[in-house]
Amino acid sequence: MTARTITYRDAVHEALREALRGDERVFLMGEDVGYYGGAYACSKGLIQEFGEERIRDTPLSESGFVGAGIGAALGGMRPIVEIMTVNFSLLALDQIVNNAATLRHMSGGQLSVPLVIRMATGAGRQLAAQHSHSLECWFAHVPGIKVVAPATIKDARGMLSTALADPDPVIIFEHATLYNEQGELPETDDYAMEIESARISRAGGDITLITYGGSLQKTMAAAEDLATDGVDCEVIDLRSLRPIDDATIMASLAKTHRAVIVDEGWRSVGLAAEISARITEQAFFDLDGPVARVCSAEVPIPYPRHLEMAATPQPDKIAAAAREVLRR
Amino acid sequence: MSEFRMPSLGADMESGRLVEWLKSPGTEVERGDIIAVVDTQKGAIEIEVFEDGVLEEILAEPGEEIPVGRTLAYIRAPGEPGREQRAAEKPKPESEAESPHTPATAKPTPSATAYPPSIPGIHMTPAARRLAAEHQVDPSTLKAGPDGVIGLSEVQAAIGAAPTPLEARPKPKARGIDPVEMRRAIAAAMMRANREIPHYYVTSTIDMTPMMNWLSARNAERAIEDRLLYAAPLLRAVALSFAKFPDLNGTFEKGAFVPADRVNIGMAIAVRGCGLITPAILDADRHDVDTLMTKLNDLVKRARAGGLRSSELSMGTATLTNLGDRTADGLMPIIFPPQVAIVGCGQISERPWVVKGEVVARQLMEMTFAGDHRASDGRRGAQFLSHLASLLGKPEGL
Amino acid sequence: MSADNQVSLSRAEAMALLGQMILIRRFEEKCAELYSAQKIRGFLHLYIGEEANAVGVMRALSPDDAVVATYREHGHALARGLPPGEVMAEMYGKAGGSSRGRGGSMHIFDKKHRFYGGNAIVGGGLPLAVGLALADKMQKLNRVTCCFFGEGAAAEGEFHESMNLAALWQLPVLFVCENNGYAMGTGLSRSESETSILQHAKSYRITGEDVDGMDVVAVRAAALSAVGAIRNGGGPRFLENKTYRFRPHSMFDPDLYRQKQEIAQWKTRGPVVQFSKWVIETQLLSQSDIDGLEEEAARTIDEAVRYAEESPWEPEEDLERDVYTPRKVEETAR
Amino acid sequence: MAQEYEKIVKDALLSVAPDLEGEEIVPDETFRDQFEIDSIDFLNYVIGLSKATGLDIPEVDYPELESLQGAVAYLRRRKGSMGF
Repeated sequence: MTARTITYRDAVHEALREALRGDERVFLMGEDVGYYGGAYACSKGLIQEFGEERIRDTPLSESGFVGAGIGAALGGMRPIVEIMTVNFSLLALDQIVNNAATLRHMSGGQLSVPLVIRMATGAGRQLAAQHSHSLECWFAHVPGIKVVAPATIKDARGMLSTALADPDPVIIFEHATLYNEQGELPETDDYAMEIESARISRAGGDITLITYGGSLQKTMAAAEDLATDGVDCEVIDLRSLRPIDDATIMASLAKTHRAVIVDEGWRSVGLAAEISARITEQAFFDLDGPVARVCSAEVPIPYPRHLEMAATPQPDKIAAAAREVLRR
Repeated sequence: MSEFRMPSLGADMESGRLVEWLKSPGTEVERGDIIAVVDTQKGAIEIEVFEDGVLEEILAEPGEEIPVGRTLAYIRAPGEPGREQRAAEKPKPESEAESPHTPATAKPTPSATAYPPSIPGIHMTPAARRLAAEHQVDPSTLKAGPDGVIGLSEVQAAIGAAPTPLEARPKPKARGIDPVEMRRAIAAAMMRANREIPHYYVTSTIDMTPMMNWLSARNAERAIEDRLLYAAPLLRAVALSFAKFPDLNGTFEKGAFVPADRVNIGMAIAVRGCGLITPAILDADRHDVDTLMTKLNDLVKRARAGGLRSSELSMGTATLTNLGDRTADGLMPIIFPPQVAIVGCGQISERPWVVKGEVVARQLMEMTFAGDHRASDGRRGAQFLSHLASLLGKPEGL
Repeated sequence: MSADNQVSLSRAEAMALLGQMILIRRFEEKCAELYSAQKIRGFLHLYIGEEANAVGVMRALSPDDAVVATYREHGHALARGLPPGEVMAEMYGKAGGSSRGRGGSMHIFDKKHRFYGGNAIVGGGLPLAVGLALADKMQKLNRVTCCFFGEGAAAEGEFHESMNLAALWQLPVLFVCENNGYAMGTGLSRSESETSILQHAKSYRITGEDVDGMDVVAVRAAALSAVGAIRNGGGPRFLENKTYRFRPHSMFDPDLYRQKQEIAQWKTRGPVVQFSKWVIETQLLSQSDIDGLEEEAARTIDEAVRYAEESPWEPEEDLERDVYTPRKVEETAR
Repeated sequence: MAQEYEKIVKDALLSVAPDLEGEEIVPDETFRDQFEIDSIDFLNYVIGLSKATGLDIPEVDYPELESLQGAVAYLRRRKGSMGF
């Protein structure tokens, strides 16, 4: 099998293009997805290929066009709605939480909402406190939607088509620092990746580092560092934030007995807290130490580079947390 | 006749205060008529009837606080004959309201009782508790790590289990004996002995007077540093006895006794603050008493200072544990696995003893032989003790 | 009621309009009774007084069209033709309800009738309607999505976003604002700087008209005209129906914010009273016709209550059913 | 003088049990009871005392050496005011 080197952005672009080509019902809608080419250039050139109907620039009306996406999904379409960043998605929370997530259950199973929402998330580009947050957990909190976080080129390429095939709403979080990342993508006829399980990104026996999205690479770097000390880390990329793949986490804990959770969201009441609770519930007697969390500092993400770095998880903090759990 | 009850106007309404009746008894009412006003937490609300008829009887007075569901009045349907007075009905508690849900019974929570409970003051990780339970290790016998925590590694050390690769890696160690490690090793060995070895015990009281007299005479001629302790001839006698009873000298491995081809007697040596260690004096049966005394002295020093050799710790074929002066009269020793025998000696003390029909004061010592019943029987142990006693009775022959 | 209307209204149509309004009125009254008796719980927002709006507009829609309504939607559900028993069972929370009892009075859904709720977030249904219409337009289906909402929704951002999108993309939506004058207890003049909701719509270049929401014939006529324009590709249309609810906002509302005199005045123009009087005067219908409609409504409601009473509760084991689409259903659907 | 005897005794004891450095010694309690001193330790302690003082100490005197107080008294008795 041959592989080619592409960027995360290109992987998203390819996935969009493939989806638009493969299904007439699919259309892309959002702010500046058309002639601008997407805020992160993921949809560059698509409006020329597919036209204004299917590459639909919207006014700055997050609630309006997300709600329209839900309605269009009810009406038989397969919309992909792009929200420029997670911070802007708060303007559409009503539609996501009160409609997309509820309609199936509240209608007694009559309706389903086959909608895909993509949005950029996370810090790392000095965009300060209204463009840098990681609010994945807000959405992962809500039953009725699925939440995924492609951390790799393969997932960026493969998760979209699976999400589109899903009869329920799926939110895809793309960490904004990943778009320029390059990586190998093996050539295949079918890039589709399933979207409900976690992946072991690195196998090891001493400690489990659990993470997702933009923190995966930092966690892998920490694992490399720890390896030079003879610590053999297992790294889990959650991939799916709702549902959470408990089985993979608990199987790893049964082996390593120790866990550090790395989450760019804030520590209080977040995803890391959720995973820690699940470990306590399901793997208590496997634990050989407290579960540690490496999260973002409890501050709005600041603008200067050094403060932004200090506010978010970094490899050295992850490695230090791991050493503490290992009692070393 | 139907009952007109205090209506429920919201799930959060529990009662209402009757403000006024807008119709008086005997008047006709129509479905939809407002017949009363009720004050609620949210303000006054007009209350309607849902049928036609005559307001027959009013059961509540303005100003009364009335729970939801309680009858306020009776309404007689058109054509229905009037009825005599009725006693006011007891209020109907709201909890009787029909509920779609059967009360959920508490689900049994996963039981933690399968594992030993946490011990106050001891920080033991859940995984360590489970492992300890699986290997029947009493958590109170475990020593915590330097950070005060008993983790998997501490339990693994105690049970002698293969540690995880992490713990197997050498760690920088302080010089000398690590009391934690030592306690773990003892715990692990004794746990295994108690778990695996069916012990039997035979006991004799031995007159050590000849021995002590012989030693005193001998030591009196010698410089202090050349003097002997009775431990040395005792060790020689024990070593010679094991040489004579090869079926008690050896190890029990993979379900069978394996006789040893030499006599290496493990000596239980107390290390202050740490516990017992049992390094062996190799080929103890081949050394004379003076040499054994030297070796014993050397062994004790090295045991205390942490300079023992691995062969001394691993090659014992039987063990001698000697309580020594001013301790206790006797003990029931536990075999050091995989060995199959141990001799335990209490203190020597002057006690009454019958010699040729007369009670005399003698230096007596209780000796206990513990044997592994898988390898030998009590009778064999008794023969061993008898032989040992005869050797100790003729110290000059040692 | 104008003479024009008389000409265009057949006897059958008059029977249908009056029959539906009577059914809704009696159904709502029954609901109030059942609520007081604790058979119906949660919030209960009655439509009494506003029946002409749902009934008049629905007469202009075809079964292929879609309806998005509010939490005061029992009347719309009945006018749309949902089985009254299922609507009543939904009020009870029974498994035989339109939404298996999960939604209750505020969330009646029926996919067969393209009845998309039952939305209890004020303004939340408007973007959905825009999306349903967008889907129709993109699939080149000549269908209309009719969206009901109250005047309170005009203060929400979603109202303005939806007006803009529908006009911008020329989507086939019929917006029907049921302006009953009060957002719960806050009068329109106390919440809007521009009290004409139609003006808001017009500012987005949406064509519309003010309608007497107490006159079922006027509502029907306005809806027919608007739907016709939409079907002809005219883009969205807007109706602002001036109406009034005779009952408080919900059952547990002491109605502190309105004058009794005001209510009494509106009641004289009540849609059932007004239309009944008119059909008698114009001899379109007789009193015995009306009595027959009342009897039929009573029978229908009795049956609906019996159906609701007999309907089982959804078993607790099914609590988590339909949070997500079951896997096997999903696979057969593909 | 007593302080010097006490130092000799303590040194002898510490030479066989260095881990007792810094421990409080109860003067009239036996070392055996206080510090788990066994017979081999005791023998070496006596050897230490003997070497430090030049005294030949017969076995029969051993019991007198079992506590700090006893040992100091024994040394004073045996050494008198000979001094060092």
